[in-house]
Amino acid sequence: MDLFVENLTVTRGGLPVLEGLEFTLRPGGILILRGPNGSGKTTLLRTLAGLQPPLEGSISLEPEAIAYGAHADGLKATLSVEENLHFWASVYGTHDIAPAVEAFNLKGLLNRASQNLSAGQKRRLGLARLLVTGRPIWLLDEPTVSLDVASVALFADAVRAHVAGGGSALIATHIDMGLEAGIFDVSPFRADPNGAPKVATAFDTDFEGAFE
Amino acid sequence: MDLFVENLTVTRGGLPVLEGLEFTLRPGGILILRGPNGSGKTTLLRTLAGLQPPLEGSISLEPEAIAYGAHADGLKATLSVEENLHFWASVYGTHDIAPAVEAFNLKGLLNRASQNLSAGQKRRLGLARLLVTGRPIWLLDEPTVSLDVASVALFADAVRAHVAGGGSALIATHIDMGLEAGIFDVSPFRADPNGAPKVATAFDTDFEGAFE
Amino acid sequence: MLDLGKYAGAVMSSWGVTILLLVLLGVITWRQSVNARARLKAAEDRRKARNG
Amino acid sequence: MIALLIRDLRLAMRAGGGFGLGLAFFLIVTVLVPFGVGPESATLARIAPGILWVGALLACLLSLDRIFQLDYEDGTLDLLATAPLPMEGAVAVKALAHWLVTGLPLTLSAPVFATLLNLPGTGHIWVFVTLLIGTPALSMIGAFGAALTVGLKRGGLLMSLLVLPLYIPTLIFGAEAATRGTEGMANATPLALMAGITAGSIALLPFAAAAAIRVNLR
Amino acid sequence: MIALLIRDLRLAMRAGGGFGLGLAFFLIVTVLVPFGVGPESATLARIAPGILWVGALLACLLSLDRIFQLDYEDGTLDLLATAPLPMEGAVAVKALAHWLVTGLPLTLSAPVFATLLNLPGTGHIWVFVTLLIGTPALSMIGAFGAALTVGLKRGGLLMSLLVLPLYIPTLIFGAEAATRGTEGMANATPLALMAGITAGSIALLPFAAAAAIRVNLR
Amino acid sequence: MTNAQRTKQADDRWNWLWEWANPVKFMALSGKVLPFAAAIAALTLVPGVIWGFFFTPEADKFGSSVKIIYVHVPTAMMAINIWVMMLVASLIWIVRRHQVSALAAKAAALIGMVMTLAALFTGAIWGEPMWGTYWAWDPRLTSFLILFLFYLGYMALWGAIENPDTAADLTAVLCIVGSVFALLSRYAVNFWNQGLHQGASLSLDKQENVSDVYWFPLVLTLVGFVALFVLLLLIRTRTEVRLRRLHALETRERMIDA
Ligand code: HEM
Ligand SMILES: Nc1ncnc2c1ncn2[C@@H]1O[C@H](COP(=O)(O)OP(=O)(O)OP(=O)(O)O)[C@@H](O)[C@H]1O
Ligand SMILES: Nc1ncnc2c1ncn2[C@@H]1O[C@H](COP(=O)(O)OP(=O)(O)OP(=O)(O)O)[C@@H](O)[C@H]1O
Ligand SMILES: [Mg+2]
Ligand SMILES: [Mg+2]
Repeated sequence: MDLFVENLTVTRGGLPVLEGLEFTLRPGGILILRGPNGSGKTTLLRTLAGLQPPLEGSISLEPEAIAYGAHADGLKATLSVEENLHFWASVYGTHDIAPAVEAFNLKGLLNRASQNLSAGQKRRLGLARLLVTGRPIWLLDEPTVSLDVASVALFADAVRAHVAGGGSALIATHIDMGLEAGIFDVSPFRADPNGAPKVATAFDTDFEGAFE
Repeated sequence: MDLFVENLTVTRGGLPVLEGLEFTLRPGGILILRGPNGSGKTTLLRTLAGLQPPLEGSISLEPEAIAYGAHADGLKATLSVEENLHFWASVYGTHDIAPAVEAFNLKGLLNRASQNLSAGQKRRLGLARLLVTGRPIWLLDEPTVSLDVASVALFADAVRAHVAGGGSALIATHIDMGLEAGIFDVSPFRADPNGAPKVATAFDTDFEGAFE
Repeated sequence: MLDLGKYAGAVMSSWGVTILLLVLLGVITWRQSVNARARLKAAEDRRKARNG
Repeated sequence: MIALLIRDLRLAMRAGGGFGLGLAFFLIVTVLVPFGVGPESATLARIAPGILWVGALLACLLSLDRIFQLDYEDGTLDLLATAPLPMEGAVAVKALAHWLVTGLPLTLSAPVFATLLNLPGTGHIWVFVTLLIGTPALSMIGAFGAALTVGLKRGGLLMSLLVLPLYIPTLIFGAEAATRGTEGMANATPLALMAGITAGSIALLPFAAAAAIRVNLR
Repeated sequence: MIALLIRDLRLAMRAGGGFGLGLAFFLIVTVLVPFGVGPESATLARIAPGILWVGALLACLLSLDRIFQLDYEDGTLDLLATAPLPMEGAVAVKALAHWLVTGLPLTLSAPVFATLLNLPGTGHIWVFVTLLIGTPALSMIGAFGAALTVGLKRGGLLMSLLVLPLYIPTLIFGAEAATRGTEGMANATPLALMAGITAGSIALLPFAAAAAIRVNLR
Repeated sequence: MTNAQRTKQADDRWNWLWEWANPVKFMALSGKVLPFAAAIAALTLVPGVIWGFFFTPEADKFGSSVKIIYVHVPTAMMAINIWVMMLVASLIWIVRRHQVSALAAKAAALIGMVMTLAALFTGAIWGEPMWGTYWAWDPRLTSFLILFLFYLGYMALWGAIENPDTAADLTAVLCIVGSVFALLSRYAVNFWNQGLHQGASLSLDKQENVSDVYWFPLVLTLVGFVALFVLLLLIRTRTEVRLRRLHALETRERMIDA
């Protein structure tokens, strides 16, 4: 499944953050999203995942093809690793958690309550969730935060296996994970807060003179 | 005022994190605290600030000489910058906020509610609080998080002025701020979770045979 | 068997409730004890295994 | 859906999950009222159905912020919104879980607490029946209120204010049916009306609540 | 100290600060009870002082988690603990602020709500007087409960469970004094006892609450 | 003698006692005491209960319902005394920081709550034939209900806090403050309503010689309940010590894995 993004404008708090975005992500492809803090990467990913509507432009896919990995992992502190994974597996109708456990080396932790995991272990569990979704397109927001070097390698392997199987991934990150991937820098698309907006919101158009 | 730390053991969740710490901080001195994530820097600073008791060892100073700057800034979202600063000034019995406003370039923001500040501006306000405490020893936990280059320079200037006036500072940070400072790496003092603890807590001693 | 007259219901049910509660308490205490022993043993074994 | 239900119930049972706290609160309100109004059993018996209803309602109310707030804070709600589960279904299931954890225990224990308020025997039955029919509406309406305030910090009191007016019809019919039943009068009309409210809430409010959550996630 | 008081009051007045929400809750409880209990004015008048007291108590209770929780979450409490302000003083001041924002408005408005419950004229005065003497104890005891649970996520319901039993003596003496006063009987004893509880709470509980906060910050 | 010496000597005099508060020593000693406690409990409780149930006559006013006294009074007394024990243990924890003391208070709470519940239920069941109602807002009954609430809150607070030392401190403070308010409630409730319940003056032992017939088995069951409490308390405290050790080990494991 191809992901085509055309002339997309995303907003935060009612104001455009990124304007006129264009890119394509094909099966087997990896795209790394770059940009300084506050440039709008999270906003873009949330828009693609269908959590917020775009102001303008088109996204070729329904959110049904997408697995979204956010800053927060959505783990329940009092449930065990196994229970957490099983829950997401049944939500997505998959049910087999073994490959995910394998890929992120969670075997020894299966019965540990997730509140007793270290930050890195929690993150690994959060990423294992992606594998049980069974969805082709991964949208990941800084997936390697608080992972050590060995775990980053595990994650890179998982991404490689995923795209080798015909999936694709769009990853916002500040570090280099050693993946062969295209790079998409959002900085050129930043909306200029001083200039005239390319896309006008209702209270942003010609109010010039209206409030004299 | 000298800060002598001798044979200090600090704990987190009931277990020793750093053991046998020794260092001295004299007036006019700056000490940079280094160590990887989770090594116990925050724990050490909180112990020195008197927020938690040490398991063993001595700290030469009463907490009354110390100004503590934590991860969180303690700002009230609905109060303006000026109100926030004034509050802390009256708590510490100083009352003159002008130098702090000056040092961190907050003049133009005085009437802005702190919820409408950007992350970096918030941080500057949090650091300005240190100046209104009037206390000689600063304990700072990653003070430069989310500051841009210009603001880091402002902060470094403030620290230099503080120590030039006979104060001192202990700063946990991962970046280089260009200060002339001693470096204290906590890594060698990490408690070995596998080995026998140097200082035993009640449930941590040798229980061999107790639970047959 | 003992004839308790018109108070039979009251006597039997209050004794019954008390005994039931105490038995429950005993069972809970016992189960918690067994559980704690097992979990602690597992943890101590893990520790010994680590320390060689 | 079943997975979500099981998860919510499991979470409630685990330490700190809040199972039983609603019940404890109900008990305490029931105990407080006699301290306030005095111990005469005739007075207490008269106001007992009303007090039990108000107590059950408040206990429900105070546990509402657990429905979505924790899931919002730890990011689960974001992930659920992108999962192949209609948000309407998720809301309905979560309201059901809330009812099973709060409303049902309240209903089951109400006859015991009714004893504390010296309610006569027939009253026990009617309090039980009316609560059984009415508490699902309380959970569903509450879930709607919780959905409206899910993005707010410490939104609890505000949510109470939003939800309480919505609870009033259920309360009126429920307490009326219970009081009339206790006094041996006909109470089919208020019962039917309350059942109608419950059915209507369950049929329609999940859509409103799901819409509110989607807006709050944006 | 004064600075802390002014800050807390100012925060309460700002948008989202919660001033008035306690009052609104009080109003709603007072309105709900007639719906639950039925509208006969004789019954209502009898139970009015008790209901007003229970309502005031619940309104107090629901606003308690604002006393320390927000300061804990944004790090202010850490900084206050290292500031040259004894924690005991800070606790007392915050309890005072809570009373000014919640207890005092409740007291002032109670006579108005008493009218809704058909309480006769003398009753208005006694409800007012007893609430005036009693609500400071509610705020102080509540601050203690809030201090115990300040480290917990969503600890509100647990806090209610801890605080409500501690409220019982105040409630009994307060409601008793109000009822007796309304009926024209002597009520000096319960009034004196309630005043004693208020004085004792204010004198001693700040120490316990400060100790609890220090433990929670550890 | 200087003050320091005096404290030192006092310390020495009581050291033998405080040493048992060390978890390892406690486990060793309690392990040995356990069988004896079990034996004493069995030897007093079983005869006492059988005597009370089968071999006591009917009383004038009470009829055969007097037999309820053998479950009602012991549970009621234990309910109060266990709270007092928890208060003492909490004070010891706050003053001397002996871990076992805090854990013993935690272990006792569930027993106390069950005793309170049993006293409430048996009393209510007895009330129906005697006073014609299961429940009246009698001061003694009411203060028991309040005691139940205190147990509930105390246990809920233990359950809600993760760090065991924090939990021990906070529950101890709650127990101490709660005791004061429980006492206040007792007076408040007395003031608020006059009761139906038997006063201690009516206690059966003070009446003529018949009362001995009830009194001896009652004393035996009372002793039996105390022994049962000690037994359960030892088992539960041992469990809590184990769980506390387990917590320490698991925290350590987490530090290793991190
Ligand atoms: C839920 C209801 C009841 C509760 C909570 C309750 C509670 C208590 C308590 C706390 C004691 C004191 C134990 C002590 O410290 O010596 C006690 C003793 C006693 N109760 Fe009850 N009671 C209840 C109902 C009844 C009823 C209905 C009767 C019978 C009419 C009754 C008869 C007695 C007797 C004979 C004693 C022993 C008095 C003495 O020797 O001091 N109780 N009860
Ligand atoms: N709740 C909010 N309301 C209004 N504006 C917001 C809100 N959250 C973020 N913003 C603003 O929206 C812009 C884009 O934020 P976004 O989180 O998308 O950035 P990002 O590229 O993901 O940054 P980072 O690398 O720090 O994660 C920022 O300028 C930020 O200040
Ligand atoms: N609430 C807690 N309970 C138990 N252990 C904790 C808790 N918080 C942190 N820890 C553990 O204590 C250790 C020290 O943490 P600390 O926050 O002092 O590290 P740090 O050096 O400040 O790290 P960072 O650079 O990430 O701020 C870590 O191993 C951490 O896992
Ligand atoms: Mg981001
Ligand atoms: Mg840190």
